[in-house]
Amino acid sequence: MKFRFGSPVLDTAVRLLTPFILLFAAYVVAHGHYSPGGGFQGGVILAAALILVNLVHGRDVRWGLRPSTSLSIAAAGLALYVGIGFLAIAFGGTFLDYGALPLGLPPPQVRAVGTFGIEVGVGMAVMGVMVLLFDALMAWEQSR
Amino acid sequence: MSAHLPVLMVVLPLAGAVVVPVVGLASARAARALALLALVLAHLCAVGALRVVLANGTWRYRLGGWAPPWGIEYVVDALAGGMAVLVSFVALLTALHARYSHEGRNPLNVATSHALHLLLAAGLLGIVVTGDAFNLYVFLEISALSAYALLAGGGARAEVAAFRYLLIGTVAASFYLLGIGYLYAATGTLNLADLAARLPQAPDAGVVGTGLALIVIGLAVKIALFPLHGWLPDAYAYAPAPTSAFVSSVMGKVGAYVVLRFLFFVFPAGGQAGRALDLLGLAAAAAIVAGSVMALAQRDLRRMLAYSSVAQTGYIMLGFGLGNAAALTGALLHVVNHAVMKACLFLSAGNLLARTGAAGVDECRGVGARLPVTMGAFGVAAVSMIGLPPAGGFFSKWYLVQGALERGAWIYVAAIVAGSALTAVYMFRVLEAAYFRPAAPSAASPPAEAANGPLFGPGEAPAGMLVPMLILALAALGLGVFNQALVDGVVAPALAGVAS
Amino acid sequence: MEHAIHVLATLLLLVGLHGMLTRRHLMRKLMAMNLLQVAVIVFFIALAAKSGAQPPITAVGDAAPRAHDYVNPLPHALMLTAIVVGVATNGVALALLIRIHRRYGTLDEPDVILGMRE
Amino acid sequence: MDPRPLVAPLVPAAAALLALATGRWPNLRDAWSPLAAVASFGVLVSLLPEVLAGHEPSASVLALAPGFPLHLRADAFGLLFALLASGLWTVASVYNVAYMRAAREKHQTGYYACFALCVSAALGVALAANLVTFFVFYEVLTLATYPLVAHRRTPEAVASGRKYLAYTLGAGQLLLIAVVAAATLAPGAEFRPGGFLAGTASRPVLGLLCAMFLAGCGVKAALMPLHAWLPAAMVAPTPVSALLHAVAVVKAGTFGCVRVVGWVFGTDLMRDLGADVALASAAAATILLASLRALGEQNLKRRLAYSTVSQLSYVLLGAGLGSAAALAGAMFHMAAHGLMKITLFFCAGSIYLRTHRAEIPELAGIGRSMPVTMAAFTAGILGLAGVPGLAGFVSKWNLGLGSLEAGQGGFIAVLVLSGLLNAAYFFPIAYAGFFGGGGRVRFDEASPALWLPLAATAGAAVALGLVPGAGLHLHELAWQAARNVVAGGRP
Repeated sequence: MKFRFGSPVLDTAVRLLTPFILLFAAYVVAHGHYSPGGGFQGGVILAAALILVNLVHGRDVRWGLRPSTSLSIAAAGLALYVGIGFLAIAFGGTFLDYGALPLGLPPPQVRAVGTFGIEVGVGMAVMGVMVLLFDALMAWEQSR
Repeated sequence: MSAHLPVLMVVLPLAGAVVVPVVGLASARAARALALLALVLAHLCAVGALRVVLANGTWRYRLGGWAPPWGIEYVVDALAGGMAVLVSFVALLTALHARYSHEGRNPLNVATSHALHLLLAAGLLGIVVTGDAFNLYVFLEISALSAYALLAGGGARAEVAAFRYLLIGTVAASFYLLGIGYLYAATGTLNLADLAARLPQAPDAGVVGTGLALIVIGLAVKIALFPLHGWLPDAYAYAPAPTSAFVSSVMGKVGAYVVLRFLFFVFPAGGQAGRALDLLGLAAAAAIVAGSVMALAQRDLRRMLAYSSVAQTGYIMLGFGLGNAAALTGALLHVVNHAVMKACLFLSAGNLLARTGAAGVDECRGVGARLPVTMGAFGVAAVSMIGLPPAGGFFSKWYLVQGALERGAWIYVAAIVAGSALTAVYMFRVLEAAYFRPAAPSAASPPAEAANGPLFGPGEAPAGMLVPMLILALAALGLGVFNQALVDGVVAPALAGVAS
Repeated sequence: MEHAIHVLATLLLLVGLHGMLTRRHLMRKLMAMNLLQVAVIVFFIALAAKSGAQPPITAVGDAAPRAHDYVNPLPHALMLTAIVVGVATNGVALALLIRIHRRYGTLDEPDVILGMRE
Repeated sequence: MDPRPLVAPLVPAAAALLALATGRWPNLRDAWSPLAAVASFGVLVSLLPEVLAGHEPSASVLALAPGFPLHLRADAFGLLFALLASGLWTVASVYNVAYMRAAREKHQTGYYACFALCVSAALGVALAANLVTFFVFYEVLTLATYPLVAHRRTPEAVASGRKYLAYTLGAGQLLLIAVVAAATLAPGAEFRPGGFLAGTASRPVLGLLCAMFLAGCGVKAALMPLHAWLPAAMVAPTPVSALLHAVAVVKAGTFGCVRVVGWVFGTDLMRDLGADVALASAAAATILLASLRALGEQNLKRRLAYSTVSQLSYVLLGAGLGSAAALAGAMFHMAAHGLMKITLFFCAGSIYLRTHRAEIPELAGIGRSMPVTMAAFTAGILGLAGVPGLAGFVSKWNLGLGSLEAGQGGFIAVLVLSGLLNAAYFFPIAYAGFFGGGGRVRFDEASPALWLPLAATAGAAVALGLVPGAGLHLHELAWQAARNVVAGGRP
C-alpha cells in the first residue's frame, strides 16, 4: 500500500481520524435545532477535517477542493438558506417561517425540518469560507 | 411578494452577494448585471415599502413568524423607509460607476467587488430596517467588514488605512455591543420597541446610563464624529472612487440614523438621552469648525472631501443635539443632501483622477475646460455643500439655523455659518483652479501611475462614469428646489411623535 | 467573588485597549483587538450565568420547564454570532495584513508609515 | 395667480441654458440674450398699467420652506427695479455682443450664460414677495456674478473674483441668519409696506437683526467700509462692470437695503431703533469719502467705480431718512443712476476698445475722435453731478425735500458737497476730452452696435430728467411705493 500522506504515522492518524471528524461534524450539524450544536460549529469541524488533510498532506492536492469549489459550496450553502427563506414566503409564511412549509407533518416537526435545512446551509457556507480562508493564508505562505 | 418588501430589500442584495462571485467565475459581465439587478430590485422594494408605510403607518414584519420581542422583527416606519430608499439609491448609482474602477490597480476583481458592494448595501439596509438591537450589531459588522475590504481596494495606502479603520471600527462595534449588553441586563430585552417601553421602568439608572454612553461612543466612532474621526480621512481618501462615494455618503448617515433611533425613539426623552444629546451638540459644533479647517489645510482633493465629511457629519449631529422640530428636520434633510452631494463629489473626483491624473487641488488647474461635465457636476455639488440656494444644502442649513435660533443657541448658529464660510473657501479654491487658472504647463505632467491608468485620456470621461454623477448632481439641485415635498412627504412623518 | 468575572472582563477590555494603543506591530494590535472582543463575550456570558441553574437543554419529557432552573440561553446564542463576526473580522484583518506585508515587507507600524511616504 | 411675475425671471434663465446648449454656434448663442431681454422686458411692461392702478399681480409656486412659497409679486418698487434691470439688459445685450466680439474675449459661452443668469436673479430679487424668495435669488446672483468677475482668468482677475466671493458670501451668511431669524419671528415673512417686524421681539434683538440685514445687503450695495470688492472687480470686461454697477449686482444690494428698511422693518421701527440716523450717517460718510477717493483715481473705470460707491449711498441715504420724498428720491435714483452709469461704462468700454486707453490723462482729445461717445459721456456725468434737466437732478431734488421732511436738513449739505465733488472729478475728463490734446485728431467713432446703445441710454437719462414720469412712469412708481411705505406704518 502506498502512503499517500508522506509519513506512515501521519497517514494512519489522518486516515483514522478524518472519518470520525466528518461524522462528528455531521452529528453537530444535525443536532443544531435540538441541542447544542448547529451549522456554525458543524461547519467549522467539517472544515477542520479538510484542513487537517491539507496540513498533513501538503499543498499539492486539496482533496478536490479548489478555491472556486469551496466558494461554490459556500454560495450553495447560503443559497440553501435563502432558498428556504423564500420557500416559506412562497407558501404563505414570512421570510424564514419554516412552519409554513407544506411537509404534511405537525407544525413543530415542520419547524424542526426547516431548521435542519438552514443548519445544513449554514454548515456548508461556514465550511466553504473556512477552507477559503485557509487556502488564502496558504497561498501567502507559498508566495513567500 | 409585496407583503414581504421589508425583508426582500435586505435579502435580495444579500443573496446577490452570494451568487455574484460564483457567477463571476464564469462571466464578469453577467456577475455585474446580476449585481445591478439585485440593487435595482432592492431599490424598488425600498420605494415600495416606503409608499406602503406612508399610506398605512409603521410596518412590522416578523422574521420567521416569531412574535417579538422573542423573534427578530423588521420595522419600517417613514424614517427607516426613507433611509432605505436613500441607501439603495446611492448604492445603485455608485455600483453603476463601479465598472471603471476595476480597470486600474484594484486587486479585487469585478465580481468580488460587486459582491462586496451588495453585501455593504445589504448590511446598511439591514441596519435601517431591523427592529432588534443585536441584529443591528450583526448588520453593522456586515457592512463594516465589506467596507473594509472595499476600501482596501485603492492600492498601497488604502490597505493600511483600511486596517486601521478595521481596528477602530471593531472597537467601536464592541463598545456598541457592550452597551447593548448593559441595556439587556437592565431590561431583559433586545427588541428596540420593547426597550423603549421598558427603559423608563428600568430599575438601575446607572446601568442604563453606562449602556447609553457605550452605545453613543461606539456610534460616534462609526460616524467619525470629531474628535473620534481619526480613521476617516485616510480610509476615504485612498479608496476607489465608487467605494469612497458609497461609503462616505451613506455609511456615516446610517450610523447617524442609529444615533437618532436610540436617542429619540428608544431612550425616554430628556434625562440621560438629553445629556448625551447636549454633549453630541457640542462635539458637533466643534466638528463643523475643526473639520472645515482641516479640509482647508488639505492639498489632496479627496482628503479634502474626506475632512469635509467630518464637518458635514457635524451638521447632522448638531441638528440632533438641538433636538427641536426644525433642527431635526434640518438634520434629516442634511442626511439626504449630504449623501447625494458627497457621492457626487467623490465620483467626480474619481473621474478627474482617472482621466487626468489630478489628485491635488493645485493639479486641478484648467480641468474645467477639459472635463466640463465632471467639473460641472462637482460645481453643483460644491455649491450645495456650501449651502447656497437653490441647491439642497442651503435648505438643510436653513432648518438648522432656524432650530438653533429657536433654542437661542447663538454659538451653534455661529458654528453653522462659520462652517459654511470655510466650506466656501475650500470648495471655491478647487473651482477657481479648475475654471479660472490656466492648465499647468506640460512640464508638470501627471504622476506616472495615473498616466498609466487605462482611463487616462484627453477628453471627458466615458458616459458610464458620467451618468451616475450627473443624476446625483441633478438630485442635489432637485432636493433644493423640491425640498418641501421631501420634508412634508417623508421627513415630517418620520419625525412624527419625536420632535419635542 | 461574584464580581470576579466582571473584573476579568474589565481587565481583558483594558488590556486589549492598551495593547491596541501601545503596540507597534500591527499583528499585535490585531491580537489586542481580539482580547477586547473576548472581553465583551465574557461579559455577555456572565450575564447569562445563574447559580444553581443547569444548561438550557430541556430533558425529554419535562412537560413544564421553569425558566429559573435554566441558564439564560440567549446571551450564548448572541455570543455565538459575535464569535462568528469576530472570525470574519479576523479573516479580513489577516488578509489586509498579508497584503500590507507583501507591499512593505514588514508589519511594524513606523516602518509601514515610512514605506507609505516613499 | 398671474404667471407674468414668474415668467419675467424665467425667460433670462432659459436664455442662459440655451446659450450653454448652443455654444457651438456663436450667432445662435448670441441671439438668445437680446431675444430674452426683449421678451422679459415686454412681460414687465405689460404689468405696468395694473401696478400703477394699485394692483399687485403675484405668482406663487413651490414651497421653499414651510409657509414660504416661491412667491413673486410685482409691486411698485419691485417693478421699478425689474423694469430697470430688464430694460438696461436689452441695451446691454446688444452692446455685449458687439464688445465681446470686438475685444475677442475668450470663453464667451459661459460668459453669456452667466450674464443672463445674473439678470434672471436680479429680476427675482426685484419681484420677490417674501424674504426667503428674496434671499434665494440674492445668493444665486452672488454665484452667477463670480464667473463674470473672474472672467479674464488673469491672476489679477482671479484675485478679484476671490475678493468678490469673500465679501459677498460672507455677507450672505450674515443675511442668512437675519433672514431665518426674521422668518422665525414673523411666519410668512411677506414684504409689507411699513414692515412686519415691529413688536415681534425686544429692541436689542431687532437692532441686531437690523444691523445684520443692512450689513448683509450693504456689502453688495458697496456701503463703506464694505466696498473694497467693487473697485477690484473692475478687471472684468467692461459690460460686466456695467452689469455690476448699473443693472444687477450693486443695485440688488441697494434694492435689498431699501426693501429691508421699507418692507421688513418699516420706517417707524427704524426710527425707534435709531437705525435711521445710523444708516443715513453711514451713507453720507460713504458719499463723501468715496467721492474723495474717486478724485485720487487716475484709471477711468476705477474712478467710475468709486463714483458708484458714492452714488449708491444716495439711495441708502434716502432709505435712512425714511420720509416719503426721501424714499421716492432714493428709489428713483436707482433708475437714474442705472441709466447714467451704464452710459458711462459703455463709453469707457468703447473708448478702450477703440484706443486701448484706460487712464484718464490719456483721454485728452478723445471727444473729437469719438464725438457721439463723448457726448453721451458728458450727459452721464452732468446727470450724476445733479445738473437740472437730467435724471440725477430729479432724485437729488426729492432727496433734498425728503431730508427736510424728515427734519434732517443737514444732509442737504452732503448732497450739495457731493455734487461739487462729482463735478470736480468728472468735468475735467469731459473738458479735456473735447478741448484738450494738441493737434488734429482723426474722426474715429466706434461701430454703431457700440455707440447706439450708449446713445440710447444717455437719451433716456436726459428724457427722464426732463419728464420724470415719461414712458415707463418710473417716477410714479417710486412715489407710489414710497407713499405705501410711509402710509403702511400708520394705517
